[in-house]
Amino acid sequence: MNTLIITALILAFLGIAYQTGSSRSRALAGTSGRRLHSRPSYHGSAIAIWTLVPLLLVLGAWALLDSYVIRTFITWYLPESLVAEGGNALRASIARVEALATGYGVVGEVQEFERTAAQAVGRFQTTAFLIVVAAATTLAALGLFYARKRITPQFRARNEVEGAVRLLLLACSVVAILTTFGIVASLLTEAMRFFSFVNPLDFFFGTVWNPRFSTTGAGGGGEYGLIPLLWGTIQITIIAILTAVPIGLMAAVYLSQYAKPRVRSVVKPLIEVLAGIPTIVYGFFALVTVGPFLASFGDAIGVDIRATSALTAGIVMGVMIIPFISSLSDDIIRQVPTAMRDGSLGLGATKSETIRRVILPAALPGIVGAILLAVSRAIGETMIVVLAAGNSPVLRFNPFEPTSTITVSIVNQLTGDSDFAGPQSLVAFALGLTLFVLTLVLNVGALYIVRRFREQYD
Amino acid sequence: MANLDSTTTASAGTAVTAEERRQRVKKSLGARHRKERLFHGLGITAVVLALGFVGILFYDVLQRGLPAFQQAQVTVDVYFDPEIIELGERPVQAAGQSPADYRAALNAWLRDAALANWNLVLETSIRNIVPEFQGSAREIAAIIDSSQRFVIRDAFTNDPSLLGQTREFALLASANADNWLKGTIDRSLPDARQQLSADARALADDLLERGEIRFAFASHLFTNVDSRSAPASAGLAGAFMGSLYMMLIVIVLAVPIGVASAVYLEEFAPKNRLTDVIEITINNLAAVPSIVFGLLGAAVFINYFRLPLSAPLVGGLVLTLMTLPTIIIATRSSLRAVPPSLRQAALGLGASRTQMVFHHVLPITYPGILTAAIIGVAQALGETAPLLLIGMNAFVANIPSSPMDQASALPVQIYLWQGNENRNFFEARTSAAIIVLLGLMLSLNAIAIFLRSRLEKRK
Amino acid sequence: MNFPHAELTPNAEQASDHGAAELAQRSVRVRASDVSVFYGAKQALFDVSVDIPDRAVTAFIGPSGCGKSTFLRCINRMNDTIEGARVGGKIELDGEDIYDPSLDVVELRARVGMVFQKPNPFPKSIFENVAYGPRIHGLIRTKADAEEVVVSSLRKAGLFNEVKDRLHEPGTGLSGGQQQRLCIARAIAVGPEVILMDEPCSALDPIATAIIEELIDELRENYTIIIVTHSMQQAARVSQKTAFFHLGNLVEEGPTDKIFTNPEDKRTQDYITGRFG
Amino acid sequence: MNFPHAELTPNAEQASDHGAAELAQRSVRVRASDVSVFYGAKQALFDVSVDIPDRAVTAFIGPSGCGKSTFLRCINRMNDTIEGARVGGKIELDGEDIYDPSLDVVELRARVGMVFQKPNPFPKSIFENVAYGPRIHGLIRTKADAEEVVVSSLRKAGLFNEVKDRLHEPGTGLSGGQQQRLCIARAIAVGPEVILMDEPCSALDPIATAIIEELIDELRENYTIIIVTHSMQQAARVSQKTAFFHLGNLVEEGPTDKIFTNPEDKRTQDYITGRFG
Amino acid sequence: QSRDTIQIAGSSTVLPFASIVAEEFSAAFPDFGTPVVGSGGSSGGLRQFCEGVGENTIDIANSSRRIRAGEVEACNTAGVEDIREIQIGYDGIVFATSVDQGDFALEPQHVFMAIAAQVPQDGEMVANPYTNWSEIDASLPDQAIALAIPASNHGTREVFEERVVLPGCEAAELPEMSEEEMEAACLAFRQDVVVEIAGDYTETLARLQSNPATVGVFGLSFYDQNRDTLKVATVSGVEPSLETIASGDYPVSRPLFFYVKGEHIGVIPGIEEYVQFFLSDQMAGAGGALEAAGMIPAPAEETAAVLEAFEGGEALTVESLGAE
Ligand SMILES: Nc1ncnc2c1ncn2[C@@H]1O[C@H](COP(=O)(O)OP(=O)(O)OP(=O)(O)O)[C@@H](O)[C@H]1O
Ligand SMILES: Nc1ncnc2c1ncn2[C@@H]1O[C@H](COP(=O)(O)OP(=O)(O)OP(=O)(O)O)[C@@H](O)[C@H]1O
Ligand SMILES: [Mg+2]
Ligand SMILES: [Mg+2]
Repeated sequence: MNTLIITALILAFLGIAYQTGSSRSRALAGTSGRRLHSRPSYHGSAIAIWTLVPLLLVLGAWALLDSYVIRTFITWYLPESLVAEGGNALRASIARVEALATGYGVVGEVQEFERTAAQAVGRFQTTAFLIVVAAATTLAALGLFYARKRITPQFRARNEVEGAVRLLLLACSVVAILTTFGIVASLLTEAMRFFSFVNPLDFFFGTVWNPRFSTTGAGGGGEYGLIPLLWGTIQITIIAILTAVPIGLMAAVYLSQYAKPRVRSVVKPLIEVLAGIPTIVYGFFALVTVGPFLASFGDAIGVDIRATSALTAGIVMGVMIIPFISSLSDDIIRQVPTAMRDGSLGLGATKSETIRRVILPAALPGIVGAILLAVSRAIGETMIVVLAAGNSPVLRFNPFEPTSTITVSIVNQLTGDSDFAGPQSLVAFALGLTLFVLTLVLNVGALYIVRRFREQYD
Repeated sequence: MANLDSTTTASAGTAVTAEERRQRVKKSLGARHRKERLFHGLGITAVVLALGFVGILFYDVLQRGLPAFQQAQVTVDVYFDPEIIELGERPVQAAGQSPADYRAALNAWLRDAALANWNLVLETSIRNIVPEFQGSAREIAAIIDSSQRFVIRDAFTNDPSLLGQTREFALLASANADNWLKGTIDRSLPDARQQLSADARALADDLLERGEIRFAFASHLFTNVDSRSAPASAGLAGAFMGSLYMMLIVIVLAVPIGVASAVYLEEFAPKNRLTDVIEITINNLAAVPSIVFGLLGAAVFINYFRLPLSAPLVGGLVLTLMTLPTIIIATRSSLRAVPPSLRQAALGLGASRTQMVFHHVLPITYPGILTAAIIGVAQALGETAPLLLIGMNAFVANIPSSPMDQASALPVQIYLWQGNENRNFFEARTSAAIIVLLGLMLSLNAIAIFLRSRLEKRK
Repeated sequence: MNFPHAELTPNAEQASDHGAAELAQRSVRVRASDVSVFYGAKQALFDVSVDIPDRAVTAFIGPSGCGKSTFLRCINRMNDTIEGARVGGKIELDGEDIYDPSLDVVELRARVGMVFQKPNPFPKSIFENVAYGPRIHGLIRTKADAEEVVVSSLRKAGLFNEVKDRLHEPGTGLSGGQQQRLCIARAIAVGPEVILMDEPCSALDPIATAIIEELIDELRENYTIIIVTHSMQQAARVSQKTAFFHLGNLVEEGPTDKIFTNPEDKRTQDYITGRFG
Repeated sequence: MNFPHAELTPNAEQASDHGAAELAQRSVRVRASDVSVFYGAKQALFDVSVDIPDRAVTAFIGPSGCGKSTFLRCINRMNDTIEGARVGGKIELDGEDIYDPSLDVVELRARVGMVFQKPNPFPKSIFENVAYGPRIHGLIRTKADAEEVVVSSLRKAGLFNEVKDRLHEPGTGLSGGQQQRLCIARAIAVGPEVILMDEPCSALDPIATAIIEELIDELRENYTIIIVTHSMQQAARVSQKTAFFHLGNLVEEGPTDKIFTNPEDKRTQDYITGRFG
Repeated sequence: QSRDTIQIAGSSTVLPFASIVAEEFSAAFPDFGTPVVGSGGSSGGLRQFCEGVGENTIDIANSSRRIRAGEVEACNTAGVEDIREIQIGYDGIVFATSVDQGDFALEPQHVFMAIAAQVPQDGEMVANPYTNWSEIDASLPDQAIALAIPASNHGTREVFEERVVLPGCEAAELPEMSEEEMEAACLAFRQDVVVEIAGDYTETLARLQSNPATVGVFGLSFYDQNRDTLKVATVSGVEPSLETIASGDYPVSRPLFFYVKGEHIGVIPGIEEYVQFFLSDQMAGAGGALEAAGMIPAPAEETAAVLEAFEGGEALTVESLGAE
């Protein structure tokens, strides 16, 4: 009902405002004989903006305050003893009153004060709603009249509407910044709490990761050295890159330089399917298929490869990021001016010589940018490593052995059974922050490289 | 000029004569062409490898998951024995009765119905089929999925007139019986290592032989919600709907916001520090591990904005933030591909920048934007980690009817099932869930490709 | 070796009808005073001052990179769209400073239309291509209005007969010359006072070029036209006034026949005699 | 209006030294017979037959889109790199059919070098740009070899003095004219017999153009040069033989001074007198 | 409209039991929605539990360990003061190998000798020299040592250390040293043969399949469901089973809990009923549904006491925790 009225209100104002704007501007154009600066529809939209913004502001404010006001109102009708006591009982009786007021009814005896309160609330809600609607209507009407008065043939309604559109677009792109702020803020306080338990130096330079389960309760216990996790992350990322770069790059080269357009149009989306597969599926694939395969392969050639190891996780992660590298590189390689390619072919170079010596070097900065994006993606990947790397946060250099990464430790520490108020789980936030900074540095680097690359052609 | 000429000819001549040069070029050719073929071969290998991974992945998942789409079902004539089901009339709402009071009365009746011995109803019905079976009630219960008693109960509460009647039901066999009959568990193992007792196994075999147990398409996989107590009846409906809601939210929020930011950055933003910061921020967000978005979601949407726990709404919002960078980056690159001549044509005619963007640039970028949206939504659809922190990695036994209801999601369901101890049974189910997820993803892609070709044709 | 140009240039002959005297009669439509343009730190144009006469064709010639396009783009402020471009000096259209902050650039561009080197029709139907401009400027309301504008513009651009049966097919499906005429029709449809053309024929074949040149000759009855061209022959054929640019400077300007027969500056002479360029 | 070209073209004068008689003495280096080219279904060249004389500059002129570049690219089979391009007819280099399947296109391109319209140095150092060709063809083995080839090629291209101090800086940092000379040096370094140039000066300013033209004049002592140009003046200045293309047909060919003073075909006449193009 | 389903989160060990109860609860109480049971570990559950009071916080946190004093403090500062502790039963922890391997009759000492980084030899601590179980004790199979133990984020790890490693360490008679050094020496594991599993038991199982010689640590219910591939080891001569664990004969088990937010009782419908239903005989009691699912029921009188304390509104405080 209320939503219906409000929707009707909004639609009515929208229609009236728009109509006013467009017809008035048209009429003015007719009488004054001057050409309108903006088309009537812009005048209409401008007025609609002036009308709807105050309207929505009032309604929005009410939506935020509504329940708080009603609850406060109910407490006036409740016995003082109950209000003074507060807590559960109060909340429960407020809920009962609200249930009565909405006509939903409650189970059991209805007390007198509850009944009166409910009736009062019913009346109050109606009045409050009417007041809000009246206020919204008045403001909207004021906005409408103000905007209407401004209409002249010269009035730049289009510029105003476009200004509003631009503002909206800007607001959208600021979401990314807000998200970043949000992330930093939500990580920082908790990370600081962690550092009140553990010396940052021990964290950043420690070589042992063993956030032991403290049997004695909160606090203390364990070592929180970042280095093994960092190394694990780097190791897996390197393996992933070693898997993905040759395959991805060669695929990109093939698709952009050798393949017929038809082949390309089929193969490219097929490879891109790899990017859309949920990481958990990769995790499984690693755990039940790739890992055992690598282990038995290792047996066959006499190398001890563990089923879950840096190698397993790295290879599967590499498969996942192949399309990142192949698709991006494909685009970048195709951006290399054909003049460059023709120059080399014209000198008598073979296709592969041209690719290796001219095209790839020319596209290199862009490819590096693509790889860096893939790297950050690999660094941030969790699920594959959780399932495939074997969770062994020990500083080891053999890729056939299990390892662990920062992201895995974040998940483990955050979702395990350890004390959430203790360093065992707070460390996750410090790890998150570290990772954030790590990828930030990578991305600034990527941006720098991409910038330089762009300058090269023009 | 002549001077320069003679010296240069001489210097060129010192190294090689034309003929000699030609010979040298000829000599190097063999090796160069071999390298060329090798390089070409490497390219093909790379493509084949990449496609091979796609193929293996699909083969692997299909091969594991397909059996789960078949399930053993027992056809039973159930007699609603009034002796066992001792229940009064189903209450009706009296005039003037408050809705709350009516609900209380109805609930009391339903609770009584719940407490009736439905297992016994089932047991007698089974014994009617195999009168010679001498085993205990336990054995019979062991081969019927424990949720099935609710199936007949619900049939009864919906239609109390069934009392004293007989009706045929196709009941799900239990997970263990299904394993046994399908042979996913080694039939030669000794009793101690079997999940079913010898009697129960014999009963299952007997029923199969009589044709009372048949393998049927496991449609409940799509209509039921998850279940812990009755594994065989566990389905994906709840998770599927949860994922669907989140997808809708991502489409409704992330796509417009992402496209709007991309448009702003590419078409309007002055090149200044702020734009640089936004650009780096966006690229960086693309790399932030997804679980961090979960932390953010918990802090912002749940603790600050007080949105409900486990709700697809919150999940959708978190995934929106997570996929925004992907959509922005992809959209920007397709905006960049719009030829400048088109922009100039519009501006030259006196279109404003906004008009240029909305009338000319965006319409021809639709296919690219569509691709961007698909990539983003696909990423959101497959994400698990951030849902962990906003209560969505939960066991939810309801199909959500709105984005504010508690729900699970497909990848979460996969995660929960893969950890289920009834491994023989859930191994296939997990893969089946993956197949459903991949199916959703591929149909999304197919729709995109279809739309894209339509849009491109329209041009 | 002798170039037999003089004997074989009937168009040039015809062009010379509009001599200095005739030009002087015409009012000045666009007046540029001391226009300088910078791209970032690089100065592309140095204190250019020139008057553009009404209802005549003015040609800008000069070697590549001399700033012809840059100057042309100043006249409808298309340079605003280039990151880092700054314009100094003053350009007046009918006595109004077009760089006045209170002036709406959109309005300006409606008055000063532009046709580009490469035909760039919108990927829409022929009809929509032409109707677009009038529509955004609020010049048409009804469908009939639109039809009228489209037909008359296409007619003026000499394209109507060729496309009348396929007005609703995409404009991108036309041949190069047709596309360029479509672009001219599109520009005309807005009802501009000045039309700027930046090498409008350089992507066209000779036959299409000839048609466009004829069209320009007709259009000058109603519009002020400025054309940039790298072909001196073309300048001689179509223009009444010519301005010669070199390395960002306006070296010489004047009636076309004077510039081509009796240039004052050594550089102009060198250029038109083919010593460079 | 009179074009004072004839009086003001000393280069053209000089070019006319190489008359028909002189050309006839030279042996034929490249002979094309009935060459047709198709891009997909579209035929871009129709039965072109022409002989290219040794150690002379042959110019291809004609309006835009007439197939000059297409024909040029046939001569070192650069058309092979274009999807859907098919070549019919026969082209012989020193009597050898270059479309013979047994012929190695890599070897051919080492013998027939190419310089493009827009200077396209590789994003490598100047030194590497020049050494690239000889290196891939196995012509240089030692560092000293490389240095010798690079220096002598840069000298021949008249660039050495300008860049000798920065041989290891990127070639993309040079000015347009220098870049184009670098591309010429790069082509020379492989020791080609024929050099193809597709509008090598169209992106350059007049001064750079003059330098390149001078260079071409020097190079023809040792190389067979074919140049595509849209500037008749340039053709007149640098070439000894000229071929005029129109709409995919070779309309007329012959000694440059003949083509420019006494063309046989009406279309040639129209074109060189500026009636179109 | 306020939330009308109970929201639960926490330990993944308790998750299956809580899910079963949730399902049965909604079947038995049609007026309440099915509770939503989230996982995320005891820590994650308690973290959400202690975010504060209100609809957007959970009502119940499952935990496979007791809440810690620090967590109670954090709860209290966030306004959650009425924390009711419910102990629901025990989780048995077993050692198992692949079914085709030798029989293990483990003693705590064996495990310690296999797992420790350093072992005592002639009164000295030396780097662990054992590569084969039979080297530790002739009664053990002649099989390479490999162990898959829970990672330190698992509650099971604590039990494993407390009930197996530390007793084993004591029995191994380490040379004289300070208590701290002693604990460190006891709990320092070698990295070459030990794999720490951070995920769930399926991962441990996968590990056993890839290296069949591995001895893995599982929950009793998991072993029970996978008897076709797993073979259980006895500890101190006792075979793990519901009976031996409930009676306390089998040493390795841990209590399971959940914590109820008192403030939500009466606001969110059904919390009280849920707790009562959970502790009822048909669920947590002997022979109940949870026993069938692998939880070891607590003795009836213990359960009764817990329920009484809950209904009496007995809230947990930092002091009451510290007192133990
Ligand atoms: N967007 C730009 N940024 C930087 N410099 C520019 C830009 N556009 C043009 N220039 C430079 O300004 C100068 C004049 O360029 P302009 O395009 O006006 O020349 P033009 O006379 O039109 O040449 P052309 O005949 O090749 O079109 C040139 O040196 C050019 O490099
Ligand atoms: N890759 C291609 N695909 C299809 N058609 C082409 C291709 N390249 C050229 N053409 C067409 O072939 C014809 C001849 O083109 P070509 O490039 O040879 O002309 P040109 O004489 O070099 O012109 P310009 O002076 O503009 O360079 C033109 O009509 C052109 O549109
Ligand atoms: Mg220009
Ligand atoms: Mg060309």
